[in-house]
Amino acid sequence: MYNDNNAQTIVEYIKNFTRKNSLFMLAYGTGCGAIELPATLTSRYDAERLGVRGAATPRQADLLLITGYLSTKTLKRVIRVYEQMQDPKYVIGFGSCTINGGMYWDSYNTIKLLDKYIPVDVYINGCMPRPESVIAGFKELQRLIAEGKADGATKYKENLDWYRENQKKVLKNWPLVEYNW
Amino acid sequence: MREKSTTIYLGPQHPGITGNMMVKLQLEGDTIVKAQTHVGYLHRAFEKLIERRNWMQTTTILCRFCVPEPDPPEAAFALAVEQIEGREVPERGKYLRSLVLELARIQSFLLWYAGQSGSAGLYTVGQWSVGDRNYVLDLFEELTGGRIYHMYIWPGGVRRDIPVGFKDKVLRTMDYIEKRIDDYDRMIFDSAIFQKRAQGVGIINKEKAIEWGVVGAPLRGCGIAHDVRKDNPYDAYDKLDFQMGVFEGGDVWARAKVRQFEIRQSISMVRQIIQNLPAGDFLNKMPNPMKWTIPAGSAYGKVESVRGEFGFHVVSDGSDKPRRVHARGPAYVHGVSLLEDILVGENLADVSFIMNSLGVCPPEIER
Amino acid sequence: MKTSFIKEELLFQQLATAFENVVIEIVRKETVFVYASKEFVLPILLYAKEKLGYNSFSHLSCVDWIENDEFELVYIIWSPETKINLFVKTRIDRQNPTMENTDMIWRQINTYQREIREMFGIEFPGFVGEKEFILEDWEDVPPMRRDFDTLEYVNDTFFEREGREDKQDVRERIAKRSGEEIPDFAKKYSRE
Amino acid sequence: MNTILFQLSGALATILLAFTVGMFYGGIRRKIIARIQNRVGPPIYQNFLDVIKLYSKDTSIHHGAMQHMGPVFAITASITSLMFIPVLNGDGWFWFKNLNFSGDLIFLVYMMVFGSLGMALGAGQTGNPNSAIGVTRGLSQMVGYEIPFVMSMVALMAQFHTTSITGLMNIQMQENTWLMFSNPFAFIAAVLAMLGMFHYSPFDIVHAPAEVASGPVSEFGGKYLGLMMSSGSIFAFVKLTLFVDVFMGGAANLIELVIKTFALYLIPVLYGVVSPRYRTEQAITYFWKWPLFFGILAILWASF
Repeated sequence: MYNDNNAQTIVEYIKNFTRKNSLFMLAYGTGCGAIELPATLTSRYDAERLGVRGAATPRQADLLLITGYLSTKTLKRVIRVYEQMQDPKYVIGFGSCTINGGMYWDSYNTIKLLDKYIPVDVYINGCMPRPESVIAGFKELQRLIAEGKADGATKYKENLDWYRENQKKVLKNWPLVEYNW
Repeated sequence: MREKSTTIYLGPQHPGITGNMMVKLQLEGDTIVKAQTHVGYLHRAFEKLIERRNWMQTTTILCRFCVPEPDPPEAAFALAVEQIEGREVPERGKYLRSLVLELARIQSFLLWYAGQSGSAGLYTVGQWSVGDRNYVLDLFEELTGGRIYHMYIWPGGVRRDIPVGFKDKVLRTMDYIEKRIDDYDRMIFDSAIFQKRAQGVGIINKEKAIEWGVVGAPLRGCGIAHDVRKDNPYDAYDKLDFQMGVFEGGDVWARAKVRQFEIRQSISMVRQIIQNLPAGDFLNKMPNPMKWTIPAGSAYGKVESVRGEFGFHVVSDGSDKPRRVHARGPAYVHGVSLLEDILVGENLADVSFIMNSLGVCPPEIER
Repeated sequence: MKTSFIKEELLFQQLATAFENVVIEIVRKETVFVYASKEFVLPILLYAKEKLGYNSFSHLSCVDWIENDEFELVYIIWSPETKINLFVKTRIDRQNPTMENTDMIWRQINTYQREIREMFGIEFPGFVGEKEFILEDWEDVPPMRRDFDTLEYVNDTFFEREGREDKQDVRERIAKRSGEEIPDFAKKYSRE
Repeated sequence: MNTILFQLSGALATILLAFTVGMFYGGIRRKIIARIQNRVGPPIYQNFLDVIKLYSKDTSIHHGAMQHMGPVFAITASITSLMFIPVLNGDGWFWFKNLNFSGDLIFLVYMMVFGSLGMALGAGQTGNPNSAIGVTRGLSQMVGYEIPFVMSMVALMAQFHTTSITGLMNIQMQENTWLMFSNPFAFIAAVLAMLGMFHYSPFDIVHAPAEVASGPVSEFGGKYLGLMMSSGSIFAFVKLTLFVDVFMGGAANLIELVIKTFALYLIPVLYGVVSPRYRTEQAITYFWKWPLFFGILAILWASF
């Protein structure tokens, strides 16, 4: 009964359980959606009861929130930050502008489609999403983690060339450093 | 012995930075010898987009100029357009505008409480005030339909009238907020540690304030009485009774005192507006919004936001689209060159503290 | 009711006596425009600041009049005594745009000039400031010029989510799905 | 042979106890803070989830040997000091005796510094300026609080002519009193120094997020951070138990120990919730004012 397979399943289960209940969110407000994050983390909505808390540096973080539109200048920093994070790591795209450009569909300085540049696990729509929908997004991410489906980081490793190609199309004159995992 | 100097990039990913920007600091020990701001991480090319939208469609973009306080840009733009067009605003519309602007000011002050105390390490006040800010946002939600972005102020008035029972709700919320800010003040202003940290830090003297064009609470914290609401009254502010908070010193403490004084003024103003709200129309009917053209001309509309004067330079060439719209937020002055200047000689521990007290808000610098 | 422009008239007189080659226009209450050629801008600003008490600088902005092949620079200054917004407007050539550096009068002009240099490509000789302000690695036409087409740039550079490229009116599809009629007032604003 | 096995299992049990208690205290602290801030807060076992998750994370950062050694130094220091602390007094549970027969106050005072020094070496290797500044701040602040702490300990040693913790505990049992009443000034000085030791607000400038990201641990993620958290929990237990042993007569059983340590733990927690953060030099000035004064008083009290 207690063969290796079962033991592994149990270990996997424990890993996923702790991962889903302890999400360290990187404190990086990339766009205007960051204004709803204080509200999400404070008394009325209190995301800390779900185990979501802030982390100061990318090394410690599991969760990267792209809070809204990404200008190309920020995209560089986001890619670098994302690559500095340690596996397993998750990305939540926050707001309509990460999904399809939103109201900035004709702006020359914002990217329109986030998942061409970094893998996204969960999208939250709305401009801007209310704290309730942010929490719903966290819940959805937790469900994916529990089922072992939040595998954006693996996707990124496997298709690194494709991602790099897309990134280079926007970021000219910018040496993309070697990604070591 | 020569001290070794360190370079620290405060941002763009840094918990201490107020928004998505970067300050490159050169340190000797804990003292800053050179500071350089880098902005542009939030550039969305609003001004370019506005040139491609017609006059009515600009409203969705305008509120996004400044995220923590989205109403002053709308009001400033509306004022500029009304100046060009010569359009009158009904009395009730003026009062409702002032109501929204003051409520926005109150919620922004609450956010400031969180930033100022959080950057000093006192997270409890921040948690309280941001939590209580939700009650003000609830009012917005009921009045305009949106929590953060309202798109409520239109050229010619406001978008809709107040719902039934709204007045009572506003008064009740104001009573609650007034009771709560006493608690915050006891935690912040009575704390010996906060006093020690805030006094004598980030000093702007009077001459520097004029030379650099400082506006808003930082200017009043230098002892210069200037407030757009008093100097060039717009909307209903010439009929409301309020005072400017003017304090001497020019340091973080004086700026904090100004804000502590003004949030109470705002609450009293909201009460006055609710009591004296005139009856009548709230919006001057405008032509078909899709065919709305504005005569050629230019104007500068300015309002007082929490951080200072927020101005819009609007140029129309007579077509259905704006020719050029240029915004000037208070952070445009405070956040770039002034910050570089006053950070020199300060302690690394105070950078975030000073930035919060100046109200540096990157979205309105780069737009 | 006719508005009286007493303090505006006074400013008009003061400026007209001090400068000959400028056009002054009282536009509306508390707003006065001064049209000057570009070498007069610095003297006017200095005069207004030192003699007339216009010590608060509000705004510097640039308008692209591509049909006249000109850039218009607008300096807006304000006086705490008279409360008048004084607009100093000047037009410069669009082909080789240069403008005098004015950041020694008010230090905040520094920021405005950095932005205008980047967004319109106007040079300010003698002006020291970081080259890059908002943009990074920008190789195209300065983006705020009218001849820069942002939509074309977007189509060249960025990806679009599928299903959005047609930018069609989706209201009919939504109406069909929900089984409701499109109300008449909504049909009026149809995109055709 | 049996004694070694016995001692090893005893040591493991002590570590497990310290880890569990420290972790739960951390969880309760988060809960208390959340309640004061009008929130529900995370469950009190949240810190366990965090630590297990951190241990299960990948680590792919290499900055050199010292970076790997830093967290190890920290946890070594915590466990070593734990081994020399008598957990229970008198004929309390014999499992937790460990090495406390030689539990020497002077040795412990030095051992408690060792972890910070190791951490400083590790953080220095990462090359992150935030870490370097955080470490500098931490060491300067340590100079601040170590002096009143050492003075209060010296006062006790002088007063009772022993440097052994067990000796101090025995004196308290024989005289049926607590040292916090025998030498109140030493207790006050030590408690004020303890505020600094815990690195909670107002003395959290070492890892102040608004200034230096998270200070020394900026570059430590995953397993390193897990080690740091475990070490921190064990160390919290060490500090609290030491204070209980020295000033509050130790504890006869585990329940008494938990009650006493928790009461002591509430002081830094509650003080931290309502205080802004001191700057480094302000913190040092603070420690060299009242705590130092009480330390001197304690020594005078002991000598006369």
